[in-house]
Amino acid sequence: MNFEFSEEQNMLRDQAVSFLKDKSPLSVARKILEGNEPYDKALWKDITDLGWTATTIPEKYNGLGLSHLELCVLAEELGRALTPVPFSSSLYLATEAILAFGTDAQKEAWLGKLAQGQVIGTAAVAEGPGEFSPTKVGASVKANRLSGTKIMVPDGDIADFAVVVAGGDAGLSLFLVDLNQPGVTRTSVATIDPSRSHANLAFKDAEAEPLGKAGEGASLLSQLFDRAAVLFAFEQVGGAEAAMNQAREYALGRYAFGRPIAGFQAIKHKLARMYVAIQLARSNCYYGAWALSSGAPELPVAAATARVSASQAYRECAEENIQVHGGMGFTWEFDCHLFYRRAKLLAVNLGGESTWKNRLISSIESDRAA
Amino acid sequence: MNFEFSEEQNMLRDQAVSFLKDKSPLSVARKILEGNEPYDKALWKDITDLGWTATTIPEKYNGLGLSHLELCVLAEELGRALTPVPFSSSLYLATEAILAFGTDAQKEAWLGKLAQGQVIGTAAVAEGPGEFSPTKVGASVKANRLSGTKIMVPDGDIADFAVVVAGGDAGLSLFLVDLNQPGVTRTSVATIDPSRSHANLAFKDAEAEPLGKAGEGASLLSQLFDRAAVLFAFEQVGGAEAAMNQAREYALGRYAFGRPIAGFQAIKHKLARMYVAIQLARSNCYYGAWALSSGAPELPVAAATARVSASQAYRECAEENIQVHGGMGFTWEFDCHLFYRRAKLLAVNLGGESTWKNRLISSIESDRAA
Amino acid sequence: MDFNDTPEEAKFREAARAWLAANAPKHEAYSQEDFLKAAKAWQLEKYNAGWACLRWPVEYGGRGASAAEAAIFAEEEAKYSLPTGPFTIGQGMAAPTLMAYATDEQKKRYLPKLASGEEIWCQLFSEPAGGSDLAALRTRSVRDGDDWVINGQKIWTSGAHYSDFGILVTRSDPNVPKHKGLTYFFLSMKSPGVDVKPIKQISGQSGFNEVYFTDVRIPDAQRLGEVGQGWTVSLTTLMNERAAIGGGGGLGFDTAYALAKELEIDGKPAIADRAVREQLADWYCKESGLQFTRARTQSALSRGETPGPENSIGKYVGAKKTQDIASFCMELIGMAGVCMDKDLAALGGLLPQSYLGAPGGRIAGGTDEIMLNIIAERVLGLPQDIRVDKGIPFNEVPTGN
Amino acid sequence: MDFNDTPEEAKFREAARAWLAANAPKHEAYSQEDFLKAAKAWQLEKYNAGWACLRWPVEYGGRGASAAEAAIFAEEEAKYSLPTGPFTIGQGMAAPTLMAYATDEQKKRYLPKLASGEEIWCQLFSEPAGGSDLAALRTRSVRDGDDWVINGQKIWTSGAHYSDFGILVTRSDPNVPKHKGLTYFFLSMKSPGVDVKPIKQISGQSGFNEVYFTDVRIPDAQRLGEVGQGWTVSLTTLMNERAAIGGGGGLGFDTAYALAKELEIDGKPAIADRAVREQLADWYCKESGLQFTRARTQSALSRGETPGPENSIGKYVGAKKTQDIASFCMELIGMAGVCMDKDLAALGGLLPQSYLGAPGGRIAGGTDEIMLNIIAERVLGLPQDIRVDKGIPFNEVPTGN
Repeated sequence: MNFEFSEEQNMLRDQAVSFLKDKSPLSVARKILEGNEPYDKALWKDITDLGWTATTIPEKYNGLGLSHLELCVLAEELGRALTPVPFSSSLYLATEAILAFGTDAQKEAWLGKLAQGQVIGTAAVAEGPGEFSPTKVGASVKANRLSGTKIMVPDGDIADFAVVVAGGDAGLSLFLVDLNQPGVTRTSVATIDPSRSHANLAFKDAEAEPLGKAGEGASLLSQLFDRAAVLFAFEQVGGAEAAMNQAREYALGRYAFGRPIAGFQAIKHKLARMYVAIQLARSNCYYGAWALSSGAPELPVAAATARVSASQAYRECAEENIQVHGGMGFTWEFDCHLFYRRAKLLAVNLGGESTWKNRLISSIESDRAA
Repeated sequence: MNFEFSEEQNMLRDQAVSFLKDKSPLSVARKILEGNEPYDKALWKDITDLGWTATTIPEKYNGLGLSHLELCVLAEELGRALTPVPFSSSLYLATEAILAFGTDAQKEAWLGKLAQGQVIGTAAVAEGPGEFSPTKVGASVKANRLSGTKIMVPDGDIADFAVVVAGGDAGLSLFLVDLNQPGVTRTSVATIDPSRSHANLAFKDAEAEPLGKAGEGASLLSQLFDRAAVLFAFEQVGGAEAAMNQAREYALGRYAFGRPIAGFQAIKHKLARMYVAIQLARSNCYYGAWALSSGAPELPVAAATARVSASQAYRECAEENIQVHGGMGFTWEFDCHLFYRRAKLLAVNLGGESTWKNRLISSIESDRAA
Repeated sequence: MDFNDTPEEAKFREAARAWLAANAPKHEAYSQEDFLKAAKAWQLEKYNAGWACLRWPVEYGGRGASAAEAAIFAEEEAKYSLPTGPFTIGQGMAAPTLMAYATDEQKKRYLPKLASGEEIWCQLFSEPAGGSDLAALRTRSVRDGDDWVINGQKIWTSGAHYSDFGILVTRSDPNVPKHKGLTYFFLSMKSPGVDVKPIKQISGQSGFNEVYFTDVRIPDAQRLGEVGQGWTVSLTTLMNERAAIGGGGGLGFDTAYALAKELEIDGKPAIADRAVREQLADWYCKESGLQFTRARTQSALSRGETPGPENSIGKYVGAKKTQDIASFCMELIGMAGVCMDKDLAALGGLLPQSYLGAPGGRIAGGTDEIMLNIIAERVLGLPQDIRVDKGIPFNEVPTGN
Repeated sequence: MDFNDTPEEAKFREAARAWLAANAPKHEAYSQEDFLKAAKAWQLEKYNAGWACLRWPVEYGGRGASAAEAAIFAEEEAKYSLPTGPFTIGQGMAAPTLMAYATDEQKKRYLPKLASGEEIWCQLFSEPAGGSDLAALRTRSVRDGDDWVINGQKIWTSGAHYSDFGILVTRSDPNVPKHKGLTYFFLSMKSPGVDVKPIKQISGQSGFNEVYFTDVRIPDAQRLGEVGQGWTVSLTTLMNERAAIGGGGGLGFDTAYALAKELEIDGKPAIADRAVREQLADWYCKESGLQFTRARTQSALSRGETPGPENSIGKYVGAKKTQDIASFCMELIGMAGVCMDKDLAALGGLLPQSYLGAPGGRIAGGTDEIMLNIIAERVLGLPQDIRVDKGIPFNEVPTGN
């Protein structure tokens, strides 16, 4: 029984922590939040230079050939630092999709470039409000030409290609679409978290190439989201813990009635409850990491469990962090809102808590029926 | 604007409080809980002598002809005292049904006796586990003869007659059934709250008389439950407040670390949250009382609102009252469990929180569609 | 128990209604400057017609009306979307304090202009180091001849940038325990040395200000109450704050209900989903509970009673509910729920905007935790928190700095 | 990161499994007396085969095994429903204290019989006036020649009625502050003047006792630690209590899931109702989170680390979850959910029975509030609550009586 990260993985974490402490303090996330740049380009270059984008890509495609456990470590630390780069879109969504469903030729074409950060990928799924429904996808591909619209695509304004869910001849399918072609129009969209950029995409007869088995779009997307959910859950736990630590530090330093507010039971217990939520989420994340990295059939249950508890923990920690800060907490000047915004963005980006709770019970039902 | 009980109604409350303090301290509820008697007969006689059972019955049937507001006042105080008598069954269910749906002859036959406590009535609805569904009623009446079973009938072991939901020639209907006839078999059933008695009833060709319009059983039952819900909600609020007061008293008198535990924020805030829950429930109850007594079309919404928040408040207060008491709270000897048991019984007796939340939204939907 | 007015109340309501129908300006979307102008115009109109500050004595610009009448007018006025915000603090908090502590001349000079809206007042109490510990304020006042000299900083001052006057609590003696060394003044916000800076909130809005005092001089004649009695005077002001805090406002059931009717889950209307229904029902019950709690308070007012600290439940329940509804609705919409582009977003971005505003609601005017303390101590009579700073000279109380 | 044993651990697990398969008695429903007999028999069998108290030195009846090995055996043993409860306190709490403070002779006399199950021990710490304030105990010990004379009352003593010995903390000096005047002993439960009375709980069960001491004599030789050092000795005992408290047990997801599959709402299986599904998912995530938190603790044990106070989350999360699940399931069943007739009730009345037992789970061994304090202070390093009794002689601390 060894249910912790290995020594090597913890060394990688230490390196990540010290790199991010230096290069990605919260002021970097704030700079993107307040400015007009969609992401921090210099930081992204450093990150690709470090090889983080190559983590799970096999060596034959110029990757590092490491396991998903290493990627989970990085995800947690990037989540903690709120690092404003397209890491999640390019790795958890695009790279994962190609690794899992791509042909040899597609891997050859994209993985090397992804590993070296020469291209940025993403996934384009939602078309309108409401829970995603495979039966309501309007985008469609005929004769390898995609038309339709996708909204709120993460990093959609900067990505070079996207994994797109669209109707095909054989039914709902996934497609790889180069976003730097004439048939693609991008419109940047402001969200609750401007430290991460989003765009609506309009496709008009854009070239599209099938990814994975035609007609299996719903199932492939579900598999992709399970994989991404584990990785995002680590980002969420990292962020939740950072928010809790921020609250703890403030409460220890802030005095009222002659003593640190951290000594009042209302604050003590609030922080303890945050800690409990994070522990539950972290443990579920480890289970998810194990399932993802070992290719275990438990992945759907593990991913949903990690996702739900990580979303809950981040929400609680981000909201209550502000509450612990009192008046200062809701000023623009203090950093509390950076976590508050990111928590909400991450909570909806793969479908909300309700959606994932339902996926969890559905997975349990099919496991137990089998 | 006068959204409080009137002076006369508050005088009635004062009388009720002082009567119940004298005749129905918690030791009386405990006596029934621990003993073999289904209810406190002497106390029931006192209550009928006081005329409480006659409250809303018109004067021409030997009732007092008071409004439902007076009945709400009594319900709250009886709920507070956990008085172990068949008041709710006989008044909120049986009397209400006859008042609302009975023919002149039926009123003539029953109301006078109900007013004077010569008979005890109840209602028999559930037949098995799960939310009540009008399409799944097995009991049926043919040629005025009822056959089938009803479970968990409140005061079913002592009641003289019951309002029974059963299939009839015209579909689901309500019937009045004398329980002191050969075709009725009663089996007492132990519940989580033995201070109130329950029985399963088996009917075999028992005489049954239609109550209200034939075939309208589902709608009549729903109306009856709306009325009963307001009255039970007052019982619940009374109980919740008594539980909170018990917790408050204990917390003020119990010392730890050299001071009353009521001074620790964890306990202070727990008590404050109980107070908040009770205030919300009480205000909703007043709205329900107004709707019930004035025959307002808002009754379904008001009843559901009162019911949901009263169930929530009582649950929180009953559970956290024990928690405030610490180890003593879960001993048989302390009275905390009397409220804990009653809270749960009342929370399920007309359908649980989930059922009433759905009724509430359904009522809002039809109001707003109209 | 009924919702109807007494005959007298009904008559008063009828008069208020008729006057409002004839005179209330139609709702417009104001720019920030227009808003203030419109607010002053409306206040003046009310004043001239005898509908301003109804409970005040006639000599100070009021009407000498009962609490119930004032409540009725407020209810009727609330049916229009009128610009009344800028006067809430001056009329609701500064005025009662002036009435209790100012000289007759001062009352005659200031109160009618407060009533007519000609002059706007703000409240200068909170400080960065204070927070929930309001009395821990540090802004110094030092006597110098007939004047006092003020140095320090206030924070969370609504409307400071457009106010003419302010009420101010200062520390005149740091060598005595916290509550004993305070002195209370009012001053012109145009005084030299007063510097107002807006505070940008999470939501991007700036409803509050920081106010800096550098050698600001206040005549001793503008002192309210005795030297060292500032805390007692503050309590008069604060008592009136509580009455002014409502429980409503913010995103509510209706928005969530409308969205649930419109959106789909699993190919069916979201409103058919029982998880959605139960969540909605929960909020409905809370809103309804608060609404009828206000009705009960109203009844108490009608009977001439003063509403007490039990009104803290409105803010406590309401603020968290707004946050939860905003969060829930965004999740119901999915990714598009976090969109903040006015033209693209559902409800013009109201949901994320409300979610960003909600933390302020849970904090400003007293945090959730302070509300629970108030209920616990002042309604339920539970012991106060242990005060380690009790009896200690203010400048010896640990501050962590 | 994997769930597999190291090769050595796998070998050990194999041996444990094989021995258990060959020797573990089949599960039966025991009467109360049979249960104790069966428990002693099983303990003796383990002892004789070298599977008892694995981490203890061989000379005291153990096997000198590692923490990981002990955990593996416990895991494998838990797959059978074996009667091990009566020994938890003696082996888990009394024994470590004896090892730290008893004489060599005492260790040789008592530990092997603790390991073999021949003698059962209980713990006499809590008192009616103590509760969460454990050190506020009042049971007096007065030195008299070679003996001490004990008078007072203990409460919440599990197994007192069948125990042979007990560990006991007493107040030997009420004139010094709370933690300084305590002295720790062990004694025979057969000593004259010891009187055991069962406590009836809400659930009707009597797992705990009150123990009264009337002029009970204990030889000074049975003192553990110095006079006045009882609190320090107690900490050794209590440190081991925490490790013994699990987080599992009680009604869980599986029961609620099975019910939701079986029951109907609105003519459809309850499991199809999204409100039910979301509620179930929430509990699943909690249980899964606790399960894998235990796995992480296990890993730490494997690495030779000592699990710390972070284990308090198991009890904190688990106990309330049990209460909530019981409540929810009763409502799902409706009126029949509160039925407690064994023959008529769903699941034989398990749900109301669990609901009645749940408050004990949230209190015994430290209330929810104490668990949060432990996490806040000992994991997060937040300040302790203000102690108004600090440094005050015990008999001058306010008690409210």
